[in-house]
Amino acid sequence: MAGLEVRGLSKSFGDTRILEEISFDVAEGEFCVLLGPSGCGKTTLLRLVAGLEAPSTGTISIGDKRIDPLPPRERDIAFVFQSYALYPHMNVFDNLAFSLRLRGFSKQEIQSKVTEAARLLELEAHLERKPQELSGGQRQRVAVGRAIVRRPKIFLFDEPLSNLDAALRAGMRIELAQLHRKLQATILYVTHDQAEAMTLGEKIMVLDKGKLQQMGNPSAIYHKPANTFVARFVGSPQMNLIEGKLDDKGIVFRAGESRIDLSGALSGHGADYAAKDLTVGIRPEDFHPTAPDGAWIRGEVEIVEDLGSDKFVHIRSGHAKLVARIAPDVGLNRGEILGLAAAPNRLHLFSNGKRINK
Amino acid sequence: MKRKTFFLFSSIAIGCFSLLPFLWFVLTSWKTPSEIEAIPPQIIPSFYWGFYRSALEQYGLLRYMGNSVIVAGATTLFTIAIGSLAAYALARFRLSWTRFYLMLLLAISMFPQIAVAGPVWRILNYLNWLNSYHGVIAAYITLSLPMGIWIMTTFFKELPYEVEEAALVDGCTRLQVLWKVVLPLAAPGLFTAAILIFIHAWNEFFFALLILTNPTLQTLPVGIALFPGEYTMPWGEIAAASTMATLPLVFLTLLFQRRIVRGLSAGAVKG
Amino acid sequence: MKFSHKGLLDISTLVGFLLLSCAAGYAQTQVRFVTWRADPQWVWDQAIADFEAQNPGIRVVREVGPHSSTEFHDLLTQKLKNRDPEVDVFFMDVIWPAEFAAAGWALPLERFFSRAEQKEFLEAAIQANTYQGQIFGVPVFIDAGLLYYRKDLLKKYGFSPPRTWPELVDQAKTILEKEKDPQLTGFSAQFKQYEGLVCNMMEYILSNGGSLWDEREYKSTLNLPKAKEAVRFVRDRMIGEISHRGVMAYQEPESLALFTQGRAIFHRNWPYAWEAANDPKKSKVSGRVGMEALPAFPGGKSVATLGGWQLGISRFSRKPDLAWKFVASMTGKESQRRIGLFTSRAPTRKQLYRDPEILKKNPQFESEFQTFLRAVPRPRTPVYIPLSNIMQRYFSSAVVVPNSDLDPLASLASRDMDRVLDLLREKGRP
Amino acid sequence: MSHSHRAALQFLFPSFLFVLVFTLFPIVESFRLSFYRLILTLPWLGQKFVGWENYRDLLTDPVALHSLLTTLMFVAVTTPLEVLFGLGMALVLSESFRGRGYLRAIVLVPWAIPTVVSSQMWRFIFNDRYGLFNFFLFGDDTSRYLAPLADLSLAPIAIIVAEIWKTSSFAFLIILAGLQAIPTDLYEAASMDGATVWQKFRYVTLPLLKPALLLALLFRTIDALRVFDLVFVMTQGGPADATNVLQFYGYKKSFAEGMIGYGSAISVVVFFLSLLLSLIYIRSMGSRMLQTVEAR
Repeated sequence: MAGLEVRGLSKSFGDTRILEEISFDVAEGEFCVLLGPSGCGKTTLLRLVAGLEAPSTGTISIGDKRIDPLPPRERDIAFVFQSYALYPHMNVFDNLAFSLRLRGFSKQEIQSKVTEAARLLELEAHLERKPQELSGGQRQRVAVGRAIVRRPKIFLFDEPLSNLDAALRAGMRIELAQLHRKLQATILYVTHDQAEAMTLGEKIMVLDKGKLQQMGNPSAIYHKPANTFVARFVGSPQMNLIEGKLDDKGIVFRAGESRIDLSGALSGHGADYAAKDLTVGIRPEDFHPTAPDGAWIRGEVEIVEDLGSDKFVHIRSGHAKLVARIAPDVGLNRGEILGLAAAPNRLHLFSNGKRINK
Repeated sequence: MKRKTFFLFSSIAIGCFSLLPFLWFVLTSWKTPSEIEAIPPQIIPSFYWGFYRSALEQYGLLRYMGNSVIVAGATTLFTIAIGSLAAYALARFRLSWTRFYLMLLLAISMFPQIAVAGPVWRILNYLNWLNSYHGVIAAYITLSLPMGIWIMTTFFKELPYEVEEAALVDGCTRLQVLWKVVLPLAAPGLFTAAILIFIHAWNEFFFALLILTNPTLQTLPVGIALFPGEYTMPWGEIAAASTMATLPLVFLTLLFQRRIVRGLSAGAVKG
Repeated sequence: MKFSHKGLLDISTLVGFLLLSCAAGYAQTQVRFVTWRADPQWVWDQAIADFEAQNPGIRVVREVGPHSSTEFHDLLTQKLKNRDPEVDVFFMDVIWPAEFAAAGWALPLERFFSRAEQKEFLEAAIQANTYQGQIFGVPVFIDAGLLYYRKDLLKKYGFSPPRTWPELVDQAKTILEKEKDPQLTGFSAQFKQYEGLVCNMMEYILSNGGSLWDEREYKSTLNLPKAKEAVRFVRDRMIGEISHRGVMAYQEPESLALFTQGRAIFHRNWPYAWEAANDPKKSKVSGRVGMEALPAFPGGKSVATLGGWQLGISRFSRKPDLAWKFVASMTGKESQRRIGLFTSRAPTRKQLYRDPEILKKNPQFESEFQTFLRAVPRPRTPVYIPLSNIMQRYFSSAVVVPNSDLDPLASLASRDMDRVLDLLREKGRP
Repeated sequence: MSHSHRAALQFLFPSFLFVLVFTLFPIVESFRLSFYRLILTLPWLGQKFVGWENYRDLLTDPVALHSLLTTLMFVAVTTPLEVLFGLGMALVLSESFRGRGYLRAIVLVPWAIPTVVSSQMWRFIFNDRYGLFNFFLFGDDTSRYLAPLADLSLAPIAIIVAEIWKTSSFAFLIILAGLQAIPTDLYEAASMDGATVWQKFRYVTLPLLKPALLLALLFRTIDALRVFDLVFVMTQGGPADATNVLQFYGYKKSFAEGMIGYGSAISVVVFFLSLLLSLIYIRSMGSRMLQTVEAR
């Protein structure tokens, strides 16, 4: 087994640039998630790695070997498609055995490898069935099974859970995580679901508009988003982003009626951004209610969402709409005026979309 | 109900229009020689089988049928083989010139045979392929390729592409993808194309007339067209032979009506 | 590049297999004979069996072509254009020897077929096989236009067989008037647009002292008064007054059927019709049929178009001597006798018309003989087919429309014919 | 050359070989030969370059002009009628009633019959003595029997009837497929809006069916231009050339008379005529058709 190394990868269709200068590594045995909204180019990136598309520029290597000139069959990778792409005319066993047969494995080897994969994925009872006789979850397992029988160098997953219903998706997520642990496989996994990315990924790459926005472990992505895109994309409900201006002294941030003291967050760099436009980000769970007087932000309660475990308050402050998580036992009514504040180290500051605080 | 009677009436009219003329010919095949020439015509035949016997024995109908089966069968087989290669490429590679090729195929499918007949004849002559099965089969493959390719391309395009990509990643070459994944999946489409190509080749007359002058190699349409002799007009034998030549086709049509409708309209009217 | 050729290889193997299975092997000493299916079959089988018995080790392979002159012509000329060495001997319609000779497809037979031997055959038939002074075929049987009529009806009204065309029309009109049978028509012949139309029309034109074209000047003569007069007569009187309009779509079988069903008083056809018309199984008028030479126009001479089939030898044959042996056997006295006795065809050897056994079986030969002696072949030229097509077109349009103006049609046809005939003048080749 | 170019080339090559050898090359060759005088039965005249002479002759050849006219007339009469018949049949057979499947199959029978067979069949039906046609029109009154194939004005009609019978079912097929592609909720919506049967046909069916009708019309036009079997079997071009069509005339010139140069000129004219039609066709329908078959 070996890791994946991508350098300067670009892809255009005609005049449309799909991917621009992407470089990254996936270490051996690492579970790497490629996260991004639909249309960001993440599936294209996966297909480039698989060899289903040819890159415009850049190189792809596994270990020390360049694979980008090779046709897919010579790259030793497995691909799990969003639609599963099972062979409809073959039963489960044949679906699993297909790639092994193409590679000329003996009958016994195929039998033992397929049985092993089927056991691992609890498919033994369905080996004789055709794909259309299986449930969505079972098909998904077969698709995964087809990838693992071969023990390829790299596994590529293209939103494999997106066609499952919510309950099944959560279950499969855990199973995939366990599978990864058992197989110690190198995985590149594409999803637009940030929850999936956070639970599965050892490393997350956030992609938008064909560009790599941020790369790091889940905690770094969540707690230190590199730009407003990542900040907004990761986390649910979304991070509150408040646009405003820093005062001449570089201490107080104003946006409408809100006044936020950034001296703690900027820790001395305030002067660099004095009198400039800034964006302040605060995650809903980082707000804490205070008395309306002297609060950073004051707003009128519009909707209270009670999810049982959590309570989210949507407030309007001037033109800005904000969301805050409050303790489930706090009672609030529509129209009430609420004051909010947050710890300085929980603030995310962005200038021109880029993070400026540590 | 007015509407209901209207539909009943028009259905009967359509049925009669389509079936009666041919039925008349079928009835003719069972008439005796004097019944055929009866004036005014006699409708109900006395179910005389003599014309079938003489069509088979004297006019060599079986030989014509055998030739037609060989020619139409081989044409179908080769057109599907060659055409499916092309159709797969056309369905999966979007290149500027593949588009042009599709249009070229469409255009040449419309040329009357006479536009190419002379030189085709000379090419076959040069190859010494006149009066041979392979000569007429080669001409027929050319005739049926455009239609076959268009129909198969339509069917191929409807297949889920990801399954083919999965096969590529699983270790198939393009040709293996075609052979092991696309063709089994497109089997219904191939079958439809095959029926249409077969019927087309079974019925073709112009090139058969040109290429097959040797009666031991001639196909049914040529045989039937040339049944009349210098001093004879064997209507009974012609009717008998026509009935037997048409039966397989009517059978195919009745059996695969849906597929034929779908195949002929493939790509044509959708969208 | 890496690309598996395995699949393609399978396909090409299959192609190869098919091609191989199509190519049949041929044995060595064969005479290949391109013929059509003649009735009755056994006469020909016997002739071939005789030849094979006399020449041990040699096998005659028959390739049976379509039984229609035009289609048979296409089959044969394709083989000959192809210089197909597999063809040794072939049947020729009477109008082809010139074409085959000029194109260099037929072998001149001088060294086999002596003048003395030629004298044994009917002159008209020999003449038809002669082109540029050389002979290219041996006639097997002869055809000539004859007039068939209903003996009973003519007798009933006290007519003797007509000598002139107007007489025929008048007789027919009288009979039709008196018989009052709506099913009955006066005359049945072949007026469809095909080669037979030329044969029919030639008989009228020549018996009026006209001609189709001048073979010396290479000029069409169809627009001369005599020719036009004959055509007009056919249109206005033969068809206009005494025939069913359907004759314009009739070839031999349909026109004969009309006669044998008792629905026509007069009928023009070839000798074969005699037997068919007198066969009680096929004919309602059997025993009531008379036969005569065709009428002429007043002051003209009766003309019968010569038809019939010949045997020729391919110039591309690898064994012309053997081929000649076969031709000689097929046209020998024994074979010719069998033709005279057992087919409804007329033999070409003159002496058979004095053979008592044959005359006993076919008494009509005696009267036919005079017609055969005088029968006129259609002009011999390598461009006969295009000329014939022009004439067919002209005759058909001339007779189909009742009141058309003949002059422009005739001059148009003449112009087209002259264009074709002009080709013969080129390069000093007559 | 990119990978996909190469792969596409390899897959297309076998079919292209056939197209090249048996279609493209022959067209070029016909074009070349049309500038020569080459007569098979007069070999000593050789192959002589004559420039545009064959084409000039063609322009003054009344038979060629007449057969061109006959062909165009044949196309102009048969195709609209076939489409009309096809439309009628498709409208009836798109309703659901018992036995519809059988009736649809029956309608396809004429389409499946070899043209040669249907030609012999109609030749028999139009027989002047014992044909069904006369019996149908005049019953026992044989004195009124017509000879359609011997009549200057009836013979073309006979050919047209035979053609319409044989090919209306093809138009039916195309139009039926078009009808089935119209979503039924449109009719339901039109009913809610208070449309009558006629209004539904006029404002829903007809506009949405236009592509299918156009397609059927064009397909039939192109096919009717190729008419040969019917003429060969039924009339051999007669009487008086009333049914002589271009394809039959070209066949006669090239293959019966051996006039290769002149025959080639006819081929070229026929080629350009059909090319013109197919270009019109491709312009009006091509991109629509491409969409349904082209690569993703």
